[in-house]
Amino acid sequence: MSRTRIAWIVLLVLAILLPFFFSSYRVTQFTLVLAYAVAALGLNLLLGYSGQISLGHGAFFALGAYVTAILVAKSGWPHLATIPVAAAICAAAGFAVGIPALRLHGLYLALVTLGLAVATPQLIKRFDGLTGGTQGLAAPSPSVPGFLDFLADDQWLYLLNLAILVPMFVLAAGLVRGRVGRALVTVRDNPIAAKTFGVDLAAYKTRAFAVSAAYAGVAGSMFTITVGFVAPESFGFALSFSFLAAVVVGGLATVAGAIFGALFIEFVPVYAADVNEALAAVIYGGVLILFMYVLPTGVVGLARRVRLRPKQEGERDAVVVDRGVAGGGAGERVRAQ
Amino acid sequence: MSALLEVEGVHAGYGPVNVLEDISLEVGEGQTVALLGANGAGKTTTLRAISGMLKPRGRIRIAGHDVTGRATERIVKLGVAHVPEGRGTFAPLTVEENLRLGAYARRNGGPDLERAFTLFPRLGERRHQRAGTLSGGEQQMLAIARALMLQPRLMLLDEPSLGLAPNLTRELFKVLRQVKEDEGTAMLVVEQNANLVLEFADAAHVLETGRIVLSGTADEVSADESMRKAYLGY
Amino acid sequence: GRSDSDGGVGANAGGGEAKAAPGITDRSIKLGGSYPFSGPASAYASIALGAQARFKAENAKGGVDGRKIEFVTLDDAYEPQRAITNVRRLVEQDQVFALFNTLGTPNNLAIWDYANQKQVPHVYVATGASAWGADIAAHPYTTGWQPDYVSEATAYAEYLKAEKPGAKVAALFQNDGFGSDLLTGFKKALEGSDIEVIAEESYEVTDPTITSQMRKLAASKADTFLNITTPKFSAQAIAAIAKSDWKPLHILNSVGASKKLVLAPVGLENAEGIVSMTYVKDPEDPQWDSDPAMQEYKAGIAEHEPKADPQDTFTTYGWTAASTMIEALKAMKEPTREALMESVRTMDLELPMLLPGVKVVMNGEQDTYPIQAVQIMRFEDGNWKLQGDVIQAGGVE
Amino acid sequence: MLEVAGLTVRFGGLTALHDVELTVERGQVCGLIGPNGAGKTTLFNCVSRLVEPAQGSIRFDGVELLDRRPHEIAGLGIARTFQHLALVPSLSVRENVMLGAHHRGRSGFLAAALHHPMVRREERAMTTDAEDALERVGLSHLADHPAAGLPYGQLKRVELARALCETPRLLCLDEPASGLSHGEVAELAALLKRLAAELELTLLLVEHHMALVMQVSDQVVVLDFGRVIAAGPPREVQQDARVIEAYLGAAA
Amino acid sequence: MERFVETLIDGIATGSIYGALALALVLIYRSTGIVNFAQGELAMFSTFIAWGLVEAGIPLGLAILLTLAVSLVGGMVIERVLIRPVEGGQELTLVTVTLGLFILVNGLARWIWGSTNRGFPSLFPDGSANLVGIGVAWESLGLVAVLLGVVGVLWLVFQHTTLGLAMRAAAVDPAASRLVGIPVGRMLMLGWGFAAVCGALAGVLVAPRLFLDPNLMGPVIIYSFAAATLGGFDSPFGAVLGGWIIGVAEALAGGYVDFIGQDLKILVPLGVILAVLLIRPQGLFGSPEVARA
Ligand SMILES: Nc1ncnc2c1ncn2[C@@H]1O[C@H](COP(=O)(O)OP(=O)(O)OP(=O)(O)O)[C@@H](O)[C@H]1O
Ligand SMILES: Nc1ncnc2c1ncn2[C@@H]1O[C@H](COP(=O)(O)OP(=O)(O)OP(=O)(O)O)[C@@H](O)[C@H]1O
Ligand SMILES: [Mg+2]
Ligand SMILES: [Mg+2]
Repeated sequence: MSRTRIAWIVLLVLAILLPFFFSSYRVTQFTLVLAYAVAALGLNLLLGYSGQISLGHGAFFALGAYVTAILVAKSGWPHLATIPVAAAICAAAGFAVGIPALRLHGLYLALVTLGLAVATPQLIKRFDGLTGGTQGLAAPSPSVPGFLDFLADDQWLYLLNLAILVPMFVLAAGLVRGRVGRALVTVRDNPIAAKTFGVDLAAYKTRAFAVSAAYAGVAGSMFTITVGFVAPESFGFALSFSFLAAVVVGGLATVAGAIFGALFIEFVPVYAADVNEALAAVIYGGVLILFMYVLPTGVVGLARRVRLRPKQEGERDAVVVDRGVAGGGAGERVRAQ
Repeated sequence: MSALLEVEGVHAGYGPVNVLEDISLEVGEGQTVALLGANGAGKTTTLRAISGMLKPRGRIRIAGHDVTGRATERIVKLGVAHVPEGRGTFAPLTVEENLRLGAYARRNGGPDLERAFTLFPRLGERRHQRAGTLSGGEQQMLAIARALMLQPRLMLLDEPSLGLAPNLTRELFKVLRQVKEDEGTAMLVVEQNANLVLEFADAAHVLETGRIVLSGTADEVSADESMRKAYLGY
Repeated sequence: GRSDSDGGVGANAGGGEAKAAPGITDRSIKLGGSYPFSGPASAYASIALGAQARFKAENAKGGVDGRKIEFVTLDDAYEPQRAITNVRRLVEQDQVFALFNTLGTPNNLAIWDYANQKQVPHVYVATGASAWGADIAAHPYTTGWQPDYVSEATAYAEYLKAEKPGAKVAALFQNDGFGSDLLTGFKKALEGSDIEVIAEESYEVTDPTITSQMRKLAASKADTFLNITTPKFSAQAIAAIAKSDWKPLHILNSVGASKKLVLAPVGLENAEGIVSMTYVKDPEDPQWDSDPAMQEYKAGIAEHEPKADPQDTFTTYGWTAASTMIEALKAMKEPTREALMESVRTMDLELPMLLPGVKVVMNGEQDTYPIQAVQIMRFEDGNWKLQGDVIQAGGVE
Repeated sequence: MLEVAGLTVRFGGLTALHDVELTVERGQVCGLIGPNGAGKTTLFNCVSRLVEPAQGSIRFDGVELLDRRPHEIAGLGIARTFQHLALVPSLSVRENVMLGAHHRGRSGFLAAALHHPMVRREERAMTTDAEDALERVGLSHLADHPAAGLPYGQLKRVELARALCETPRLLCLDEPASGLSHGEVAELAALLKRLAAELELTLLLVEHHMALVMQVSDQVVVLDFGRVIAAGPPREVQQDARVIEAYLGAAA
Repeated sequence: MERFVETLIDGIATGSIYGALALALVLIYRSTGIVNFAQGELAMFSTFIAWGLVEAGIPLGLAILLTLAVSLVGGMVIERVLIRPVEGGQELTLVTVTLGLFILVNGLARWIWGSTNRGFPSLFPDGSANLVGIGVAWESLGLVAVLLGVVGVLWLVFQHTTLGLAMRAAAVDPAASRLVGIPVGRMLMLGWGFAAVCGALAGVLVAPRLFLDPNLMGPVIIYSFAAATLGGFDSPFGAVLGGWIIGVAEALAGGYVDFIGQDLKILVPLGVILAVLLIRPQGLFGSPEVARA
């Protein structure tokens, strides 16, 4: 068994044990972390691998959350059964967004998708017949099934979400390895050349969008399952920014990074408020900035560097010099890792 | 007494990887020195160390100033123009803008675009085209022309003939010779076309895996047996 | 599983044995609230400061029956899911005795099922939605505090019926629960009268300006303008009217009626004639300058929360709500959550910071809304002037 | 095998290719030379479908390439290298070469996500192919090195290996010898000849290194200002007055 | 008809607000190559400084000049202290730093000045000018005039001075810029400084209309992003024009199309942008990306 696989298994065991060692409130936070981790993972598949930036993932997250809430609250579906529906609807929506996205690059794409995030709360309010509008929609969390009645509510929700998260990570890990993963990275770093190797750029980009949106949708479902209540205020555009921060903090183009990123965006603001309520935002912002100084390539980026070679002076120069040496055949801005 | 460029016992590399081992060389005022060597020998790295793109250990002096570890832009201010390997032109900017930037650090006089266009008429035709859309050879011309805009005291040329057509390559060396004669510009040239460069250079050094293995006047180096086989082809 | 030390407290309490609930000892009472200290709604954070000052002032006087009140506040940035984690934390980790005055309609909707399931008092929530008294059977632990928006709307409707029969109203409202509660309440109260709403425009809190809405409303030529907005937009609307030729009777909802936050920034001269309502004493009204309650309030803020602005009506709001809480705690027969709910639900109280004639009245299942009396006021000569009598606006049946 | 007819490319007001005719026979090595900016790379870009010509046709084995989409070209058996390198810096040399085999894979997003056994099978096959290709260009020892940070000459060979890994029938090389020393060019010439023979490749070679072109080409086509000004066996072309004037220079 | 023209004027006035901040965004993009999410918050902070100076009794004009100077220095200091350490790394690391800065500056302003609304005096006289029978507020006219002035200056600087060229070069390719002797760090500092000045100007121009609180620019910046995107992220004139188009489109949609109404009118600029970008991916006046094999 490879070292990484052992690490993953240890991590999983720890994750399963976690709710038995923390207070219910903490466990609820961790449960939200699981949802955010899936969303960040989805965004990372898009951003880190295929190189398309989206500041609108909050919208897909909201879509997934509402699909679950509506099906549960209005049609009485079991929670888990709504997840594939949320994934499918979001994948379709992601695909639809992915098509115009083909024409857009970098910043332009980012800001158009930001528009999605901004419009989301308004759209929720507009369709209030379905969504409950500004009143929100209560979709009570699933209760502990009889055969697991030794679990407390929060523990059950946590484990349920963990059970959703694990396959999502396994799927993502498969996706980014091998042929598809390499093609995605090439689409990101050298799209023009990618075509000549037989990579169907349009197909890869739109599919990456669809997959990524589906992840965000599943994460939204997890959110509803955890919180039991959805309202437009939960899905402002700040959420999309949080996801972006989670991806960068965790490390671009990594799978494990999503977990660290999600931990960061859930816990740091809360701890910041504990330190000083009035200065919470100042502390949070400051920590985020500091974090970028210390780990500019994210948590996993650091781990990789440590494993590959010790960091030394002069590395920054190497990064700069790399440009134009091996990159840029297509005139794209490329920065090597 | 002191040469324009003095490199003494320089070590340099990328991160933990050391590439150059104890390199020492000199380029006198108005002198032309060729740097030869196989693929990956460290020629590019040497030039990068001199122009401050890498932080070297050892000592590098330019016109009497110790520039070891100095920032590139400050080294350029001393009149050092580096034509980097590959491109290095500003892709979204036009040919003309690229050339004007070449004169950014020049102390006397404004940019003299017409001279560049006389040296490379093709660039004149492409004046308002964006550099990124030029053909490979045209970009190479632009890189060289841009370096000349500085009216440098010392030019570091990394494979200047790369991608140039044969007639242009010859033309290029004519131009360089003329610049050297008219303006007394010193040059350190990395070049695979050893025949041409040795004809043109005063002295030469041969690098192998980061060390200088052979130094001498151009004639001495041309006469070396192993040298002839590997680089000159006769 | 882990045994929830706090779960099921309500179940084995009651029954006369004075088993203390979590968060309350002989020396202390712990309360918790979740507020938007950051984010777009952070102007409301002064409510928390006002309440905090009131509790500290009470503690300085020895506390409630010797119990010092500790009020734990957490930031939710006005996001429901953070309100949920906050409340879980307050209940389970900080072990508060009761949740007091948590702010925001969606946030309270997000937590009220949890609070009631855990049987934690969830009282005097800082929102005027009418939901808080409408469903006492399913949510016996939740109560509102301020006059709900429907009651407020009713008061304006009554005022118009009396003062301006046949009025044609143009309404600007915030597109959320607050705005729609007020507007629908208003229209409902007008039913059968000859007053009509002839134009309505909504805006989003995320809109930068309301210029085009105001332009459309002005074009309606209505003679009355009902301004259902939060402070920033209230100010923009007043400014827009001041610059236009449209001079309707301006009814401004109480959220936006702060002299300090809204009227002064626009220029008091532009606020002449605006009508609004209130139920607390206005800290800027000179008529209360020598009122002992007002003096105590100002001194209390200055001493205990100097960062808070006593002129800020939100501060007054928090202070007064906290006073209500203190009275409820005092009236508690035993230190249990049930006893608190009982004292909250049977209350008939005059508070010195409320306008004379405005009382906090709750009566089991008959009356589930604490404050429903309000008084119309009009802005004249640089100050709010109370008009007529206190209106009992039992808006919601 | 490759027939280019009436090919015209315009960039704004500039005509980069002008009614170009060119035929490459199966198994032939065709040198394509011409001064800088003559349109050589542009011709390659037309073949790869990266540039849309204004008119003309390009037939490969009877298939009209201009009817195909860019990503289908590799599958038809055409591979190319780039004048300015098009490697992915964050991938290792081996992975870069495996990109060449991409078009042979069938597994898509779903199979990859589900860890379908087919994925592993394909992956193994691609690894073998890539290692073969690296072996051929003599870079096996660098397989695990990241592409970033290799010297220029070696990167060019990685490009070549990747193109080989596409198992092409037509290989288009854009200045493979640039940046190589004299001895290395000789090695390259030998390598190209060997590859052409062993893999039954048809080669289209853009190069400014005349010795190489003369040594390996069966036919040489000369472009100038987007027009074909000469075509024929190397010796003849070398003597052509217009070629000497436009390209080789008087002192050739 | 008159109402139509009035709606149009409303749109332009509102659009000028978007355009003002969009200018700052464009400026920083042009001179550093990134998008600065904190731009709006920095502008808000500057406006508070101006407010503080006015409160302290300094005449408005002088207060604004002082604020612009402070902003210039402040922007440069921020670049030097906060941005420089991650310069040269992944672009997204930098973008994330600006996100952190956004949160930090907003929190800081809240902490110092609280969340209350404040009035801000206008540079322009009250009342309106009569333009062909329609009253246009002096304030709107002034805003438009100042904007056009700033655009003119920026255009001159970027197109016709070596400094402007060097700033663009530094944004495009820092390594190559050093090789021609451009002190990249100093250019980036200047870029941040100029952008902060532009932002401060936007702040003091719009605060009289929007009222000043720490949330002053939160809603505006979204529309400013839209304006800059529409106009082309490297064109100052495009940013202003983009602002106008969006302001007008929004006003017309909110005013005339009933299905859309006020609550969904945010979709209108989005639709306009998407439509434009699908035809011109670089925006109306942006320069296309350079990509060739
Ligand atoms: N950016 C980089 N990061 C890491 N290592 C590098 C980098 N650039 C070059 N190297 C290493 O430094 C060594 C010398 O490379 P350099 O580019 O100086 O050689 P060169 O003599 O110029 O070769 P060529 O003729 O191919 O240009 C090589 O072994 C290469 O692997
Ligand atoms: N996208 C483009 N936009 C404008 N002009 C272009 C574009 N691409 C190529 N050109 C022009 O077309 C001409 C042909 O370019 P091409 O790259 O084909 O030349 P080449 O023959 O490969 O030259 P070299 O030997 O220098 O590589 C050049 O003059 C170039 O400037
Ligand atoms: Mg080199
Ligand atoms: Mg070419």
